[in-house]
Amino acid sequence: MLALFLRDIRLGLRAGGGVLVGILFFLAVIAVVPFGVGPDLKLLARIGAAMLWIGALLATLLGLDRLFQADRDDGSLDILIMASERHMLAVTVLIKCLAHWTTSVLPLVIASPLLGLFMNMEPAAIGATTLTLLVGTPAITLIGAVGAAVAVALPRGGLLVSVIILPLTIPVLIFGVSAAYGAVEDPAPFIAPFLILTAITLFFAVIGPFAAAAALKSSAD
Amino acid sequence: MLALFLRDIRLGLRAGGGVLVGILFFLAVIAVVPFGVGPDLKLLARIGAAMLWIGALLATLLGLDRLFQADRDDGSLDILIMASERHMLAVTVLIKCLAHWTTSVLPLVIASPLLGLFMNMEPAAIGATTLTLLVGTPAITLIGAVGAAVAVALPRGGLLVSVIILPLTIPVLIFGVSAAYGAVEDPAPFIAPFLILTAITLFFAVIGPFAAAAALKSSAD
Amino acid sequence: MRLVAESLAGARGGEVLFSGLSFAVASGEALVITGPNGSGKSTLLRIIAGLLEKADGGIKLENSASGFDSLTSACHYLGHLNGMKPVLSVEENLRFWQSFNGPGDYSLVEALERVQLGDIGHLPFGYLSTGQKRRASIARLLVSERPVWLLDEPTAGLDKASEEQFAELMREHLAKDGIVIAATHLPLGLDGAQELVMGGE
Amino acid sequence: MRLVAESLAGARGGEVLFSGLSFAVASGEALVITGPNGSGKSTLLRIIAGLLEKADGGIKLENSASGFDSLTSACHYLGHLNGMKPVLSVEENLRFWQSFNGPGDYSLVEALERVQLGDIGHLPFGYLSTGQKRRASIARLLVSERPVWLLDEPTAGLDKASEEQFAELMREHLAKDGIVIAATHLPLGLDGAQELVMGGE
Amino acid sequence: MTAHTAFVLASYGTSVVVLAALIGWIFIDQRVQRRALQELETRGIRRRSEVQADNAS
Amino acid sequence: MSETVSRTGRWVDLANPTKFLNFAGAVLPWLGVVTVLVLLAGLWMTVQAPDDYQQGSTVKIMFIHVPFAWLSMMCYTIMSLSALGTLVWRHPLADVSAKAAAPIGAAFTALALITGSLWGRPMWGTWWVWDARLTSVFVLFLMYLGIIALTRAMDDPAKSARATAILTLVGFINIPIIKFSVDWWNTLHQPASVFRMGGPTIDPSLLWPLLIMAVGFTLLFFTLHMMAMRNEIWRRRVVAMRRIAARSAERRGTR
Ligand code: HEM
Ligand SMILES: Nc1ncnc2c1ncn2[C@@H]1O[C@H](COP(=O)(O)OP(=O)(O)OP(=O)(O)O)[C@@H](O)[C@H]1O
Ligand SMILES: Nc1ncnc2c1ncn2[C@@H]1O[C@H](COP(=O)(O)OP(=O)(O)OP(=O)(O)O)[C@@H](O)[C@H]1O
Ligand SMILES: [Mg+2]
Ligand SMILES: [Mg+2]
Repeated sequence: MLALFLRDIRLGLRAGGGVLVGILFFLAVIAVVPFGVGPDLKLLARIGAAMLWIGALLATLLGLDRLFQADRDDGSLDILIMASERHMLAVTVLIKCLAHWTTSVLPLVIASPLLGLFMNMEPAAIGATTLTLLVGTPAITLIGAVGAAVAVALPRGGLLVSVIILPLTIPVLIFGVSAAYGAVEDPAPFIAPFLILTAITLFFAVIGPFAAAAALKSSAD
Repeated sequence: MLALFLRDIRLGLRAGGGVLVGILFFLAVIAVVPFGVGPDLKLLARIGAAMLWIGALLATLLGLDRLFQADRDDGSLDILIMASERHMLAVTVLIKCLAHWTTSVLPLVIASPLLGLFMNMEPAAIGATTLTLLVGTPAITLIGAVGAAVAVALPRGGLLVSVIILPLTIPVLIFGVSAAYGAVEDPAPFIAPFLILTAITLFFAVIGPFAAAAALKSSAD
Repeated sequence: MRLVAESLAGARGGEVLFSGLSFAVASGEALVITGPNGSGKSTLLRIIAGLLEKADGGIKLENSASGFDSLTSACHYLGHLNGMKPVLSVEENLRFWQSFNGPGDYSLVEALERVQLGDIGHLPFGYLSTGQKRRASIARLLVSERPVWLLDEPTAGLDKASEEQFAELMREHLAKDGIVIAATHLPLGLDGAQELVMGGE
Repeated sequence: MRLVAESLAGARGGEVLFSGLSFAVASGEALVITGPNGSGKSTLLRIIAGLLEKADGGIKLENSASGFDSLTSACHYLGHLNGMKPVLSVEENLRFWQSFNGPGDYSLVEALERVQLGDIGHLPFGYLSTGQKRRASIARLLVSERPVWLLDEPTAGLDKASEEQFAELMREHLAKDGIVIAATHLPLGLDGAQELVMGGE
Repeated sequence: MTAHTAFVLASYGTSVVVLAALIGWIFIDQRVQRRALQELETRGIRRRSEVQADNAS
Repeated sequence: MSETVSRTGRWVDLANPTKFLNFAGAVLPWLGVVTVLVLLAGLWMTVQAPDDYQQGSTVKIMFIHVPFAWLSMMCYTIMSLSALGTLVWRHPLADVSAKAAAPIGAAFTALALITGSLWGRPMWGTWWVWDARLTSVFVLFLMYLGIIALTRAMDDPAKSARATAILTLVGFINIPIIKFSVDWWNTLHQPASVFRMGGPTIDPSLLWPLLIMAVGFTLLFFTLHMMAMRNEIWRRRVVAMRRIAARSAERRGTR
């Protein structure tokens, strides 16, 4: 299992520019928003957390559709599926998601404090947003894995996978953003939405891999 | 050449689920935004143009990296390159970009007025945004094509590609958004950024295919 | 150990390709599947591997060796695709499959030696020639232990010498009480193998 | 028409695979390239096709037929990959290549008939079996006209009957003053072909 | 008041249009499939499952 | 599907597509007639119903808006049950039911959105707000369309069946969110007033037409669903027969 994790990490770093594409896209999102809302720094600070979350959500979608497709195209997927008695397929999926998250999403989370500065956010808000991103983005990857598995047989699933995933990620976004706000604005709570966010991630850490594994198994032909 | 265009259109539609998916994708992206920034209609109207542009950028990037890779993986690319005496390779690239744009981006441009309504934008802003999208998104596809071609040539060059290519798309995004704002907000100009946007697209319509063709030719091995 | 199929049927896209197929292969025996293109050889192998639903009938492994409870878990499947990543080196690829599928009779270095790739294990898999790629994926069968080998046109692209080498590997596997089931158009050099001719309705 | 190579050298990843290779193939003649895995057969074919830079020497087509000015434009290349899209039907794939590469002696329907795929042209290419896929890509050679055919292990995966059929197609092409250059491990059934053995240093 | 009536009429109107389109599509689809089945049957093609068990249609 | 079938109590018989076709052929004419009658009665009662003292004549929109909203959720529930049927019992009709229901559900959801919007303009002064109820219905609409796109994107029904089923089930989370969104978040939208603990709070003069219309549209849904399922079964037969025709022709050619 560690071997699979290492292999996928290596592939992610060596083959694709996944890491940087994500960060740069993220940067593009953050760079464009000020043009929209104008130079009003207060307003920027207010929507900062939301924009970071939306940017991270959209950046995660990049490359997610190839999560299983690449393995299918070179025949590895068959062997991974056949090994499902030694390594439960759901666990295999979970490991692959972890590797994808580590190579493509974690860099975003690490870059987000810097972008928070660009958006003129307060330190507390930046910290809270980074924390919620760290806790919440795995859920997006896990939901995405279901979409990627469902569409694995389609050679160009990019848009379709995103369409399938996006509606399901909305709760993650809602609670992520509201926890981030809760940390700065007084009446709003931080702990409650943060715990719900954690719960969502844990929930999808259980449900996602099983659903994706079922979809993968039925995709073999 | 028409045959190539039709083939790529067909591939895009059949494998990805059709035009509907492009529009759906946009709908999903836009539906996500209010969850992040909250249901404040004024604010939504202000960031509307920026969000539409970001959605379009994402849709263009999704799948663009496979523009030539898919052809390389099944061997078609060799044959396309060998035919470069009958059909100049740069023209082939241009046609492929056109097909990609038509299947993945054009539906978004067509759907954008509807989404503008959802975002509570003014009619003038909606019209301006649609117009800038129509004129500006081809540039993103063309820039991306260069990146995709370089990535095919250097299987481990992914990082390089994103560093070189994505920053180039940011000016497109910025001029696009500021032109869209120029149309509604008074002090900001519309014509100037719009003309620059047009110039960028034309520039890359000439440079992009040649650069991509050169990269592809050297990629064959 | 015996692999037994009883009136097995296979379908593709809703259409039955073969039905009423019965055979039994015991330890140390080989089954060679032949037949024209499109007769369902690959389909049959994928059904045995558990990658495709059978349309009807049954297939099972009797008295299987310890550790291999189900048929699927006892099988190595070598299809048309090699299951290797072009950007990783041959050794990295094999080391991954070894730790994923469990160890076998051969170490990594020995396996590479056996398929004559000893000195190019450090090259990225994508740089190999067709035959070398195929040999590298044959090495995957050696680094993890599985009693049943399912081979789909294993020798496509191999030169004469490698073909002979591979026949030797299969004979060794059979001598260790293994089972080999191979779909092929080319003679494999296995004496005394059962032959199953498909598509001869 | 004559295809002439003079002291040609090919390199892969900075390493010279062969050098000083000279041969000449005239209209109506075939050249069969053999040799062990990794000896550079595919490399040579890709150099002739213009897909790879030669390391040294020269190769050209003399007195070429009208309309085929350069060597590359006179070549059909059939590599290991089929160059077809799995989601499009066989007919759609072939029709695309026909209109992209220009017409040939056979119409689409005739070409499909010649490779015995007449009635499954409407199926998506991805649904075909290995041998059927290979036959479909052989049909690509028929729908557009090119005097020189470069074939890399063309018969891998074909059954006996299709192999014979394909030999017949090659003989026809030669009879029409074409040139066939094929890298292979299997006998192709071409009498009187020149043979070039690689890697025999 | 009249303005309100316009909204009521508009909502009933769109409902009728959308439902009519849905129903129309289903009827057209029905005609197409029936025709195709009849055409195939006159060509004498039978499904294998009509001979054996009927599964997965 | 499951509803129609369990009402007859012979669902084991109907498991077979051929039997289902016969059953549908016998039942559909009657079902159609009853649907038309109930809908006509509902419309007549709608016209007769008094205007609301607060909302004026716009309250008439309720008689279609609310049934459409209910049906949009019911249809997704039926699709989820069918998805279970596909995944757990591998029932051949379950996938047909899910695939046939999706476009109908999408149409009803679109109508709930449109009529709600048309009601919101005079009542709330805006066509659209991004509140929890409205947005979750909008997300439901997106999911219908996503499912339709997925079923159309794969040409092999056997392959798309399980994929779509999994997606449908994962998306079911949205249904409770829609239902309880008015309770969990404060929104502009009306809280439940018909199906709630302690009985309905609507005036009977409005409740009755609403219920009759709801029954009428539900019947309409089942009629259309059954017809669409029949079409789908036929479509699959046509595809299978075309393939067989092609294959047997090929065999003849090869020999
Ligand atoms: C686009 C806008 C709208 C959407 C998407 C929408 C959606 C829904 C949904 C999903 C239900 C069913 C709730 C349930 O069964 O618990 C519902 C019921 C209802 N809606 Fe709307 N609605 C919209 C606008 C409006 C407006 C503007 C009004 C009136 C001012 C309204 C009044 C009602 C009423 C009275 C019910 C019945 C509640 C009950 O008895 O349970 N809706 N709507
Ligand atoms: N994914 C698929 N969907 C539908 N039909 C398929 C699919 N894959 C294969 N088929 C069909 O099933 C039949 C058998 O294919 P299979 O690959 O088993 O043949 P094979 O005996 O291995 O042939 P070959 O010798 O060419 O490898 C072929 O007619 C093919 O068209
Ligand atoms: N892209 C590449 N980069 C570097 N080296 C390569 C590349 N492709 C092939 N090689 C090396 O070049 C050599 C010759 O490869 P080639 O494919 O020409 O062999 P071949 O004669 O066709 O063998 P086979 O019979 O296996 O097809 C091999 O040793 C291979 O490792
Ligand atoms: Mg096969
Ligand atoms: Mg070779």
